[in-house]
Amino acid sequence: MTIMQPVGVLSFVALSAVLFALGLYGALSRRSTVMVLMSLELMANAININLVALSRFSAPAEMTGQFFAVFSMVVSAAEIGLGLALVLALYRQRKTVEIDAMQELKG
Amino acid sequence: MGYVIAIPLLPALAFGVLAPLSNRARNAAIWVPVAAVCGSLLLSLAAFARVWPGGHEGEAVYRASAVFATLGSVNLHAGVLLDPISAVMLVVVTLVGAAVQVYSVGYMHRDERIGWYFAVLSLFTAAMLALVLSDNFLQLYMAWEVMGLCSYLLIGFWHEQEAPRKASLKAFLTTRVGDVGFVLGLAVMYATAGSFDFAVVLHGFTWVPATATAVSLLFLFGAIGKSAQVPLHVWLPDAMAGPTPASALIHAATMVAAGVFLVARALPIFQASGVALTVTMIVGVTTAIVGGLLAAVQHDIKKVLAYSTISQLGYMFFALGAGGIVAGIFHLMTHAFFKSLLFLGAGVIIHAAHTQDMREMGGLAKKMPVTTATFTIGSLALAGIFPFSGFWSKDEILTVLWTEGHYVVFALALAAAFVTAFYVARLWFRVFTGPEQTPELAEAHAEMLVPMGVLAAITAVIGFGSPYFARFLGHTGAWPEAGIALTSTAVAGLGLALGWCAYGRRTKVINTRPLKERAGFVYDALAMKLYFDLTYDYFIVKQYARLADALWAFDHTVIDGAVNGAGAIWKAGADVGALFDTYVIDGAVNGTATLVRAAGAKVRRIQVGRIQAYQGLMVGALVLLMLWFVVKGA
Amino acid sequence: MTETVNGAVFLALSFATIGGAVMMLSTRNVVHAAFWLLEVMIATAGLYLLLSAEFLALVQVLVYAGSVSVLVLFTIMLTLRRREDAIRPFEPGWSAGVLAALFGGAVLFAAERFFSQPRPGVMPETVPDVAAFGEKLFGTWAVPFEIASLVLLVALVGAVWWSGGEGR
Amino acid sequence: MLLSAIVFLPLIGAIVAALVPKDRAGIARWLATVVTAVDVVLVIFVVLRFDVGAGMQFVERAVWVPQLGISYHLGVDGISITMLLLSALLSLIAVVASWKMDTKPTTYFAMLLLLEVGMNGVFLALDFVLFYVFWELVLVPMYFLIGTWGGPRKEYASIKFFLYTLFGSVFMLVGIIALYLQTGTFDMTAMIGLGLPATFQWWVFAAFFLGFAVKVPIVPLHTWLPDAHVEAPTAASVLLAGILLKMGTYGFIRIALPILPHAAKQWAPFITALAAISIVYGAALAFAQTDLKKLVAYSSVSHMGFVMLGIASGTVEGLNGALAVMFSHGVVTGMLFLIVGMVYDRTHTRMIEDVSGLSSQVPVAGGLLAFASFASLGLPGLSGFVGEFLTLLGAWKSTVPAGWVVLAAVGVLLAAAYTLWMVQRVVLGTPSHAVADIPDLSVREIAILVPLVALTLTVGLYWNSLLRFTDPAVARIVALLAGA
Repeated sequence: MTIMQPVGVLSFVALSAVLFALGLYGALSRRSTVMVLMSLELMANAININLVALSRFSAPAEMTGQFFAVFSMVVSAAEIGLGLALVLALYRQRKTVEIDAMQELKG
Repeated sequence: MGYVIAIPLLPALAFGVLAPLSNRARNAAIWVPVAAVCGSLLLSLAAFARVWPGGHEGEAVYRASAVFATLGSVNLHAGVLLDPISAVMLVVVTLVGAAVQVYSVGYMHRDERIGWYFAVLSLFTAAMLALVLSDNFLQLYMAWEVMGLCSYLLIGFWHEQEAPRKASLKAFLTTRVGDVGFVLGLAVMYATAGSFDFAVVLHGFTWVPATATAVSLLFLFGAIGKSAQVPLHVWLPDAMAGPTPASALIHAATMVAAGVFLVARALPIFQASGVALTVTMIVGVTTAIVGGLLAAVQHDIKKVLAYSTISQLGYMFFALGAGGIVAGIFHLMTHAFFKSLLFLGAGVIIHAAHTQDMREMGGLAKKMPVTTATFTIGSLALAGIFPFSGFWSKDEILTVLWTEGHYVVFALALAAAFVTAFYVARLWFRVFTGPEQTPELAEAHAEMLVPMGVLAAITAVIGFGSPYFARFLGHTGAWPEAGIALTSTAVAGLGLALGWCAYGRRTKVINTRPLKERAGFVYDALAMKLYFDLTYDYFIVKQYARLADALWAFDHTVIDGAVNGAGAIWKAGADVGALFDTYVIDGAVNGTATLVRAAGAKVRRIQVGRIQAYQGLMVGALVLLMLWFVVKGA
Repeated sequence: MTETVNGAVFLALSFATIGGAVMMLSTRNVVHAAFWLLEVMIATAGLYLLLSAEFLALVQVLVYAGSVSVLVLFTIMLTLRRREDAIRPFEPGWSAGVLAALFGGAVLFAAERFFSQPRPGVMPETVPDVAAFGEKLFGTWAVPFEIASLVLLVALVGAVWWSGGEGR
Repeated sequence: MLLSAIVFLPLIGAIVAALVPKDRAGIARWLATVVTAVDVVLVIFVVLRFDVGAGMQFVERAVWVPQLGISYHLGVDGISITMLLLSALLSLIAVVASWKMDTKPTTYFAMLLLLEVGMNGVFLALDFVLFYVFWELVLVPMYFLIGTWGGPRKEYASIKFFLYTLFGSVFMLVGIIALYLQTGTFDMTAMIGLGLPATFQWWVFAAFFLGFAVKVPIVPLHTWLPDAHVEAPTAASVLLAGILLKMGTYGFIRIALPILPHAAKQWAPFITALAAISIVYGAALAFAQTDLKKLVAYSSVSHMGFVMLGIASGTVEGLNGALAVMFSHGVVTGMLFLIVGMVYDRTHTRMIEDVSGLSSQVPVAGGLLAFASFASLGLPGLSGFVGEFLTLLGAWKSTVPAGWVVLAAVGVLLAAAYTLWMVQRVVLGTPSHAVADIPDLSVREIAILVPLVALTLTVGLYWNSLLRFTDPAVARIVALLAGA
């Protein structure tokens, strides 16, 4: 297997999985809310790659994956917008962006 | 004949008009209910005339009904049934009702809420009329409950004071105990016969003895509550906290007699059972004696009359238990007249003497001739002295007992008659003879005296109608037998004589202590109302309150605690997950050397990093799920 | 006729994405992390080009690289009281790492199973162009697209409302 | 389109109300009033055009997700029409009762309107997915109504309410999915009379039972109710007691009985037992309360026990009675909560020991409270009696153990005990310090109580005013039960 050999769909999926796992690790471990949100973006990104790649390899004419990716992007853009607004609101209230500051759900 | 429907509707309309008004407008409009009940009285007399010369019970002269509920194939009716019994009851209820309302105009004229008083009185009259006219047991029950409401409202009429408030609650709840039985009786009846209509369940359905016993005993339980029979009699004496005319109408003449009316109506079912008749008789005779004995030790004039009512209702019950429907209903009627007469008289006496305690009364005969005369007529009727109405009806009851062969009950009934005569004498001599204790005694106004006069006149003459009454109800009537009449008169005379010996010969205020000391524990027991109230209060009311409190504690500690506990366990699970995270996984990675330091740093995280702990759990579960799918797929 | 993806280009791009992600998570400076995220996004756009999704690549650059990163940077700047606060303590999060690794491994394993016959990197040739993409977007997918734009609008309003002036 | 309009008109109102500037609360208030009033008019129109003999009417059906057999399916029959009327009317009353709300009024009215969407939707939906969506939709505004406008322990109460009901609805969802997998459709009407396997029915019924029982609530799943009621603002209490509780029993009648008739019979003795225990237990607990709202809340537990008793009986009388209790309890308890709220607005206390002598100081309020109390304890001639009596009749007639029916009948007595004990201390007597100088009800307050009083009297005096709608529908369900 040489470097120049054509790449199959599995490679894309694998890449996506690794990226997703990295994002997951970040989302679970970081205590800065901003970092958590960034990690979430990473995960969303990984999924988009997956969508596009699978669509390209299986049914390129339909482009369903691409459309889904578009919608997914919209949603994640909305999500990060809201998330960051939330961070700002949190910061104004608690003067910190630590995730520990959000304990309303603590019983 | 359509006007029969108007008989209960007139007072109902009066209530409908008065109830939404403001207090002041209501007070100005009390002529509305008085006019309504007078109208009902006239219509009732017309209806009675139409039924004359009578016939068998259930043979309707007029019947009308309308469907008010449809359940599958069953229709529930509201209707009127005019037959001899209901015609009699109509006249009794409207006559006493009219007398009481006219009397109340004088008696209550200074009360701030007289309008409300008249409104409730009207509602009561409407309900009672709907009850006696009812052509089915469901409507009867509904009217029965509405009467309970009116009774509650009138007993607690002066609710600013503690005693009426408590008495009203006690009355409603005690009668409602009986009503539970009544409702279940209705349920059994419906499940068995599929209807509530008299025409079906009384005359068109063959009862199996077992279900007949169930239905009739449950009905009897309801009647025991409403008619204040032992053991549910405790509410009636307390109910005297209400206005006296209301006591006359509701707690003497009409509502409490509804239980008797119910048993009389349902008598075919009782007869199908057999056992139920015996039970009715036992309840009645027990009540007659207990009520009489308790009446003999009361000092409050209204309570004497209340226990007397209980006792007399017992009379009606054992009359019915012996199968003497004519005797029972006749006694109901005569008792309604003379007892309401006595209550109205007691109202005048209380107004004049400014007390209800007989020990503080005396010598009223000289200053209040009209009251004395009418009250004396009522007393003699109650004691069963010829020619007043009580003599005739009591005699009929005794005759029924004798001819049906209930000799033990006959003897007990005579004993009850003796006690009755005794307490009547005790009451009369204490109030009307002896030294005057109240200055400025004066006779009452005409609007109070006229109704009393009317009732007294009826009491004096109605007994002579005894044989015709029986024929009116479709039975054979006869004049009293000499033997029984003489026996009962002799017993009553003995009772009066004993009363005179004990209370009539005094010249100064009597001291009751010697009697108390001689009677010893018997007197104590009677003074404590035979411990019924204490027993109920301690064993039922207090224990229920304790049970309720205990259940409440149970609810918010155990049940709610279990719920909150489940939440806590879930939370603890998350904490354990975090601990596991801290000690096991981290420990394995960092090695035991750094364990203590890491733990110190991470203990903080147990408390705070909860969102991500949940996320972690979620992902962990997802991993497991995926692995399972992969393994399964492979 | 089929097309292929050049292995070398793919390798380079995936190195850029994964490397960027690793750097983003390993740096202790939040500002640096934001820039590494930007790098990952741009590399992803390259991957999209490789998959002949030109429009997506464009959107990726515009939305993520352009706006989101700026948004993130703004937030970081707004919430930092001192410059030194950008440096965060090292947070290894071992358990999270284990979990993520397990998850990633599981996905890889599953993918490997699922695509049991690794086909050569051959992909169908018929690739619609951006014009076709646009036609479909505003034809078949018009309604969802409008809804998506509404979602975005609502989110924007919400974000403004939340992050808006004092007194809330 | 009529039913869709009834359901979604409040949604439009809610969106617009939420967009109203905060300092223009008056607009939101009037908007909410007009929208709910129009809804009431539409519902009355439906009631007038309703053919009592026919089954589902005003049916609307549209394809939604055909691949999964999900459709947009609305319809109204004799069971839902009474609830629909109650829901629309109580929503209007809740809005008018909140006239003086000054904490975030625009959001508040938007929430009330959103709540009405969910409530109307639940009673009209004939597709399980739609039903579930509306069912869950109800939770959200109620959560916020309690959590934002509630009393001192609002956080605890709202979260408890939310988690409890969510817990229940998860089981319901499981039931729905199981039914879907078995039948391949989400259409409720299509699932009736399929003769599903007995064991399957038993398990699905169990899932639905848990889901609905929390909502009813049946002892021992009731502890969210007093907390939620006590902390909720008046209007939310009214809707909670008046409508939300009925969703559970409505679910039993609409879903559990017709679709799972065989299981319903198997479960009947168990439900009867729980119902009788609920009746007595709720009554005893109500007796022990010192807080007026808690007393009314526990009385709801007791009354809903009668509904369950009627449902378990599976007879014409019992089911008609259950529907009558549902209607009457909505009206009467609504009235009780409204009056308690009005008294609270004036005295700032709900403690029974602090309030007395209402009838002397404020005769209208005291009189109406007494009226509602008597309706609640089941006085004949008022609506409460109809259902209580019919459920007892039905339960006795059915095959369920008679002992439980006797216990339930004792509940009638206990209801009188706690109600009159409350009336005696609160309405009667001499005015206490807190009551000393309070004004009587305003015209607006009387105006919202009058329709409820009128309904109480109408249903109580002429039972067929309600039963004419329910009876034919009940007959169909009883036929299904008989066939199982």
